[in-house]
Amino acid sequence: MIKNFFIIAILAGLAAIFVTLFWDFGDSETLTPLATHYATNGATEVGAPNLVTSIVVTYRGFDTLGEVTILFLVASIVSFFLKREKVQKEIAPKRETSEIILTAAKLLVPIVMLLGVYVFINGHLTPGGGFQGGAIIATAFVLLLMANPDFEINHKIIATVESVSGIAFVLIGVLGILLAGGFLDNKVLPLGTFGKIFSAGAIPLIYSFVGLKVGSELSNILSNLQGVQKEEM
Amino acid sequence: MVNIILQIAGGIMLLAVILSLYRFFKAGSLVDRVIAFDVMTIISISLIALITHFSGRTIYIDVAIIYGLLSFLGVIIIARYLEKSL
Amino acid sequence: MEVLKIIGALITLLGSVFLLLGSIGLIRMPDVFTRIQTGTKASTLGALLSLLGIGIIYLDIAGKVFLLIVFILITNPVSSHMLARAAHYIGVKKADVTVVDELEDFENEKQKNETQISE
Amino acid sequence: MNLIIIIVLSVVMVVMAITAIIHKKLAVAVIATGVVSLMASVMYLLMAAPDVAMTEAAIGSGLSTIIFFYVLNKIRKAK
Amino acid sequence: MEIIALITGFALILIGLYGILSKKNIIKIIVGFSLFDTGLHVLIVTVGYIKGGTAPILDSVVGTTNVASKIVDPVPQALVLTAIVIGLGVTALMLAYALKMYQAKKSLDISDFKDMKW
Repeated sequence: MIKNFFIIAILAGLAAIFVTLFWDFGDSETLTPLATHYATNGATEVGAPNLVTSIVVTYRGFDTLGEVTILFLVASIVSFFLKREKVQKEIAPKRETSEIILTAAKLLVPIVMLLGVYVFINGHLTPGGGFQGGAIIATAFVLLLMANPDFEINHKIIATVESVSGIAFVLIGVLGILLAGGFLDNKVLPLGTFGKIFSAGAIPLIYSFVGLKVGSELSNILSNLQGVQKEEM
Repeated sequence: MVNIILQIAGGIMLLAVILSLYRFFKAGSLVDRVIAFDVMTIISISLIALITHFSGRTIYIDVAIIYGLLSFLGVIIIARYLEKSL
Repeated sequence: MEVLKIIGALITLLGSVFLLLGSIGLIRMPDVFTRIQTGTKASTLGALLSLLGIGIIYLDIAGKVFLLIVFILITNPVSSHMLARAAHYIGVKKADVTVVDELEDFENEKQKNETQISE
Repeated sequence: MNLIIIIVLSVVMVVMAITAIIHKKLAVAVIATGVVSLMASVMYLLMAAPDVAMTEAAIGSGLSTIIFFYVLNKIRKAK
Repeated sequence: MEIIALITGFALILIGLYGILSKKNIIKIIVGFSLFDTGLHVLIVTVGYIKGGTAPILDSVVGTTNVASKIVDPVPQALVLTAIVIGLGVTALMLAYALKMYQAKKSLDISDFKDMKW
């Protein structure tokens, strides 16, 4: 009873804070100075039509670095936690997969992979980018697992892709210090024509590596969560 | 003219969302709720296509492509969960 | 050009009507399997028509819309098939007016054959 | 029109969130969370944020539901 | 329009917090976290919305001149983009913990775990 009272008190306090903030909230008509700077100079400084991409990759590149690090830590902790013990008891018979999903998986897995690659290579032109592309690639692995429950993702390949793309991401950042203005500067490569695929300096390259890294990390988490299913407890 | 017709279409789609919400609550089993979820996903794709028109940015259709390709996976995994063969 | 746009808008309207019919069927149908069929067939047709209409209005994204239509045509039947299979497997109650259940007949047949072989 | 769409989306989201908290079955709660993510994604599109909408569609209503169901399946098996 | 979105986001935060504080089932608590996440993201994106603005992608509709008066604020969107991915990571981590806890005690009720209490 006393616990419920505390909960309601906390919620009411938060609601009161919100209402006071809400009275001061006016519809904003103009951008903040920082956003104005990004909007007016982003096209010439970075050369990417998608301003969100230019902020994520270049202006606030450290955010992306930290985010990728957090995902890497999560993947390591999950795989450490759900470590598979080699207990091979008899597994309950599963229902066989129907032919329709097998055919659909054969047809769809390459398409989904290709879509993921499209999304992160075109990240500076259209909505999308490394994170979305990585999530789509991880989903393709889920589709494979759905069609064939005994399918095992090769952990060596995943680990290799993850480490290589992570190292390449940091290396491009360091190259930015040496050749251009600072860490993760995209002017390592020439800016090119505005609005074309090979433009905006190193942004497509960086986003591709981010996409590969996120994709392999998410697949690692998923395969750990799925692999733990096979051992009988 | 085009705008008015598309607004009516949007209204009808929203009505469809509300009706499938009703089915979600008056469901006899889990499968019913999953069907309602599936229908809501499909309606959302059409709604995104309409928003493409209302906001005047054709670039939004990319979001609908991602939706159309990925949304069915959720339903498949729930189905595998239901038949106990995940 | 204007006529083409109005035609596209009308096709979208038709698609939204099909979506509404699918939702009404979701409420009116008596059991799970009929609901699956109305919720998937009518809704798929509705989504296809709405997307087609938008593709006609904006011809510059017609390629992407066509791709999306193909994706929906592939993925939607698969998901509804999986769902119907799962519902059949866990023994969801069928409506009283059900006449034919071919999957059950097939599985009974298979079981009978297997017992014959083992004997 | 945008106003009407956003009102309907808000109602659906809040109702689904309440369902996710108070419903007894865990699977229903997870599906309701998926619906909240779905509607939030359309709302981001109305808020002129297609990048965020895409991320939410791929991660919030896709991968998140998948991970939840893997764990629910594991827990059910261990019973 | 922004006001409704703000209220929705805040309602989601309150509902999620209520779930976290009052529920005993671990999975329900994680669902509450997930709702809290979604509400927070809606709130942040809505704060960055400018009336009548369009998406911050410079194509033929927006053009390259006088951009600042046409687009919405891109900074909150960039923040939310990373926050969603991190949210998925946190959810996966919590679910892995929940699975391990269930394997240890065969229970999902959080009041059964009293080993750390003194």
